[in-house]
Amino acid sequence: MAIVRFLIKRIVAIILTMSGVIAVAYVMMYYAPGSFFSSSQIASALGQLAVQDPHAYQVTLKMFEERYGLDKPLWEQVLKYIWYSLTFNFGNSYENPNVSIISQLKVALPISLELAFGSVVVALIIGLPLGIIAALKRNSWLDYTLSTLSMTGQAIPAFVLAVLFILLFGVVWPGTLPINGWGTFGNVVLPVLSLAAPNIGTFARFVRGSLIEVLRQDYIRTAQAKGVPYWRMIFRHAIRNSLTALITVVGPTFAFTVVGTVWVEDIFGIPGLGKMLASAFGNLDYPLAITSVYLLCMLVMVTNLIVDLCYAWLDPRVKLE
Amino acid sequence: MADALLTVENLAVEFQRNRDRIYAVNGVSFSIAPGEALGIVGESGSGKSVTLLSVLGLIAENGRITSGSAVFQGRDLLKLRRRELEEIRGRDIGMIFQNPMTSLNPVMRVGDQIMEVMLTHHVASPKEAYRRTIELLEEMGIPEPEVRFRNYPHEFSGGMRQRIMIAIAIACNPQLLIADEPTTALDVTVQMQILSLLRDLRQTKGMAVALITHDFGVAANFCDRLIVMYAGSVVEVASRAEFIRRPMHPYTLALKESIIEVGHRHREVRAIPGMAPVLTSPPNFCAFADRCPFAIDRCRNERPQLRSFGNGHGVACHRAEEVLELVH
Amino acid sequence: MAVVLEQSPAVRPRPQSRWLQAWRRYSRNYFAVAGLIWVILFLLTGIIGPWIAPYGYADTDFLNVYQGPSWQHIMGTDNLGHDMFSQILWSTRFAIEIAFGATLVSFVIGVILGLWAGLAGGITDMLIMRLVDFMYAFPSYFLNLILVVKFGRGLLPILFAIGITGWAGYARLIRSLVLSLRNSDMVEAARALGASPVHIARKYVFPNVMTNMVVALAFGIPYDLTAQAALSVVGLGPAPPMPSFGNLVANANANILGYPWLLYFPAGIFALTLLSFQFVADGLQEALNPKGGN
Amino acid sequence: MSIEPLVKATEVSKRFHVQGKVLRAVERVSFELHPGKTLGVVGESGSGKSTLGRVVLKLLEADGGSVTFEGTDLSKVPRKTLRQMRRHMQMVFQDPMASLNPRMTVFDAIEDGLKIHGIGKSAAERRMRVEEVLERVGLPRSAGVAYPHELSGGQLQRVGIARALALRPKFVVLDEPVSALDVSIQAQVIQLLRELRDEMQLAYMFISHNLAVVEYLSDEVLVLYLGEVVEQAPVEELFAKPSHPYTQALMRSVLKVPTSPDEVQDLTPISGEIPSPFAPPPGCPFHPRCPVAQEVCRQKKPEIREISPGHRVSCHLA
Repeated sequence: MAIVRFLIKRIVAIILTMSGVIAVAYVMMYYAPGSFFSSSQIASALGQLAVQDPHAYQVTLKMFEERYGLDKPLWEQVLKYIWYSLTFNFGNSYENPNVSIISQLKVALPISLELAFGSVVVALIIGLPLGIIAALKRNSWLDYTLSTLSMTGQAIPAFVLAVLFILLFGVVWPGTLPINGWGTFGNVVLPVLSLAAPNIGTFARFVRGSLIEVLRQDYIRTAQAKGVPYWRMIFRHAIRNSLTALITVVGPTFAFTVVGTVWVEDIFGIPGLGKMLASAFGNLDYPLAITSVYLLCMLVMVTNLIVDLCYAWLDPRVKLE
Repeated sequence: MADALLTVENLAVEFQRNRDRIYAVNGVSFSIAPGEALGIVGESGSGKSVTLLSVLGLIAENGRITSGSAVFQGRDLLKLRRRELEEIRGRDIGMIFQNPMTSLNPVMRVGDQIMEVMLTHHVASPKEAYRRTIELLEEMGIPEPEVRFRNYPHEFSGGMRQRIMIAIAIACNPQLLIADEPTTALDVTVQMQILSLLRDLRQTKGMAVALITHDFGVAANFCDRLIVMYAGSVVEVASRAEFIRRPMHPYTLALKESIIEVGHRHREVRAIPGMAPVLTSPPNFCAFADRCPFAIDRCRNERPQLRSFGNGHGVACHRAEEVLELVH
Repeated sequence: MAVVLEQSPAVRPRPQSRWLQAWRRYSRNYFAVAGLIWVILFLLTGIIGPWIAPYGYADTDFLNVYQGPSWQHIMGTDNLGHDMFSQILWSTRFAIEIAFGATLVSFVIGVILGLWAGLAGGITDMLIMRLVDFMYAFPSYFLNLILVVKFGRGLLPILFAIGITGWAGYARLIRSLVLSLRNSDMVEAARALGASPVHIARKYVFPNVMTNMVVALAFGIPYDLTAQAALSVVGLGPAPPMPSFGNLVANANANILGYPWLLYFPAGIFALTLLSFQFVADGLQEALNPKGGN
Repeated sequence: MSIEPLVKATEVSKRFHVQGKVLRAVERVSFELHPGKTLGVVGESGSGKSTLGRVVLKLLEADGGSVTFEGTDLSKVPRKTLRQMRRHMQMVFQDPMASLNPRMTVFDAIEDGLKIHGIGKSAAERRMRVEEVLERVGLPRSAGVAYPHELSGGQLQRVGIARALALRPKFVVLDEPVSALDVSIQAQVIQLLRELRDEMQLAYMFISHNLAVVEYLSDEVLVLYLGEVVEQAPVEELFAKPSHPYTQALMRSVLKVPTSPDEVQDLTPISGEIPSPFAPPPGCPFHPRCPVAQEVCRQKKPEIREISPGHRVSCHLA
């Protein structure tokens, strides 16, 4: 079966790439200056210890290094991390040594995925019709307005929008929508909208472009020559063909949006993955940082795989290679 | 002609290109009789495709029909609303196009594309449509129709795709088939296959065919009657016999002279100097005058009208009589 | 004469250069022109800003913290009494340095690797393209974070962190352009003429790739501006007291409920700048795209 | 002829490897070409005729056989020398628009060849030469300032011809030079090509799917089918006595404008289409479409043989 062979090939490629990503990330963090102790919040506490009891300080450091295997040769550490990651056993973080990273992830990851997924869905629901209308009314004032709006959405980063929302709903209309925290439906609205706005622009512009391109194709004229009614022609022949190409944009956008949750979660005080990861980097918490890189990288690759599968399924000309 | 299937009268079409207005079709009149094979011949830019596409409302957005009528079965197609025109397209008038490689929807099974036209016009139930599609594929000479029904266009050769286009065009048994350069993109051996298939269909179904082509050889061997177009105007209309025996318009004559054919090796080929114009103002002159050896001042100042010379032979040339005398 | 005999070149005036034609197309797009004006203003501000700034970026005025806009501080002051107007002027300077610097770094790496992959083909191409895939999969933002945390929050580290993570797109673009040109009739015709590879690259490939490069660069700059601001939001922008739009927005966010004007000016100017760059890039794309010509 | 041919191809083959499959684009083609003569190459799409033209000019590397130009084996020539030799062997392409640099004026495009080969001592001398060749191909001197997109198809093809001829080559490969042009323009260009050939004693390899123009211009004709020569003969002989069923089918497929009513042709097609070049049929590649095919055609591949002096056919039954 072609598809089985394709999947095996791709999964092997994913594993190899993931190993490479982890190795690169780890080596970079290892060799570059700075460490957990110089940057974390406990640095000052440790500094005091070093002054008061140098011996105890050394013992503490050594215990810490042994505990996390930092005393081993670099290649061994790298291999260990690769193995850990591929078996989804990420160990514990430095910052929070009593809670496994996995259990932290179980709370945080769904929140971020929910935000990203929600925003992509919202962006599709709004962006698709906008793009279609712009394409069908191309070069009209409506098209210019929609296109300019889309471009505006695309250009303004989610975090700027998030701050603007906070201003709006915190200062101008306080109390209408919650601007901080997580748990209720209200908490979802603003972060999802901030994340969705750039995606709305991206989708609308892409759909407009590809639909205009499709409408120029000969087979559209064939459909018209067959007497297929206008709207059926638009939906059955034109939109179907332009959406096939949209898949290749939705996938990467989703992955990108997951990364984008980092800022938005920070701003809205949402206990998602992004917040957790940002602090991991800030503190040079290797296990947590590696895990985050690993997860996002994995997300990108799996999304790409799904995109390729969908594309091959939707477009009979595409062969899984 | 009272019994004509389609009568186009004084049709004019303009296109807007950047700041220029292009006069693509300028007062074209002709008719097609039931069952007739009419060839519309001309070089690129002569308006031959635009003429028929505009009648069916299929020209690009920057095009506009500025005058004329196109009466098909007692109704002026140019006055119909979109919905009414859609009912006629595909059901009463079928169309095939130049490039079979791009004229089929790439993500739809070919069988579904054939069925769609029958279902759109409610001429068959889905079950009947399927049966009929298989029949059509068979008729088109496509082996294993049940299997091929489920294939996508990219799995067919150019010739096969053109056969599928024909199947779509004739699925509802239209009275008129418009074939816009149907063989230009195909190899000569395949061209012969497609033309003979079209001829057979014409004979068995009594369908009229309007064949748009730049190839005089194709038109003269396939069609009963020919229309020669130049710069958006009909310059000559003639039956095949008349066209062969007594071509009259200087453009037709020059073009026939300039075609290189097998056996011309030892003959001088007389190319027409210059090239066909793109009209950016309405032609109140003869558009061929600048390339015409017979041109006089009148040709540059007055537009020649199509005049009848008997046997349905019409020529739009001020000096047709003199040309006739000089040449024949 | 009424007939236009597909105007013979004999009577045609010397045609305009393609750049002039592109400019004419560009100038018809009002948004692009407006964007260009803003971008030029932004660049000028970046150049002369530090000289016209009424205060230094590190100057604090603890007696006047959280001031609303006034004649003394036309855009107000923040929690440490920094003059917002001066902060914005300095931010502009840093934003330009980082965005142009980082884009240049990405661009140079991307062009070299893309050209190399496209021209060499075979195993080299394969390896470089795997590297490109790798860069695409690696969340570049996190690579930025690692690099910035490790090398510090100065101007150059940030510039390079953004620069070396952003080259994959350029490499992929250049490679595909080179490949499509390599197989084009035009290059084959040049080969048939007897042109050497260097000659082909210089006179046939480069001029046809250049417009695409210009457009890619134009889109790259707002992207890198965003990337830089994004680092600030999670506290990894330029180290204080150095101001940046990201820092200003992040700082404003922390004080938003009481002092919203801290947000108006930096966020507004930053958003407008990004939008302007986007309009410029979009306008360039349409103006330089050969399809737009005919 | 005893004199040395200008171009000589011996058993030239070219294969492409596409996704693990082998495509035999050109199989063992041989010919000789003398100055002032034209070799016509006829075939339908996928017959390998364009590939043959490129292999002969060594724009593509041959996989087998050899091509010599003025006695020099092109496969043994170092790249730099080959580039210098290109001055003498030029090419005109099917799509003149695609083969010209959209960012170079007509003048620059033609002058570029002169610059590459160091022809003309000064800019003024090159200018003179460019203008001379422009006029020779029927374009006004002032056409030099135009960009390709400002010209019509016929004018562009004249530019393509001018570019090749500015170098005063001895051999020109013409790859479907008129098939993209309108009928009335085709005749102009063909006539120009014939005049130039006779004037400059050029050797042409004229590639086309159009039998009529091939007959008009050629001295010898190669008929290709799926990369193989099915028939090769002097032009008059070939058109008088086409001996391969494929050649016959091709000739029957040409629709002429009748000069009298009884000349109207009956539309009798041959069956089938050109098979995929990736999977050519066993035996004679034409047998699935051949009206006279017999058992031997299905089993055994025919060898090309001479049936009369200079007339070679690859058919068991010829």
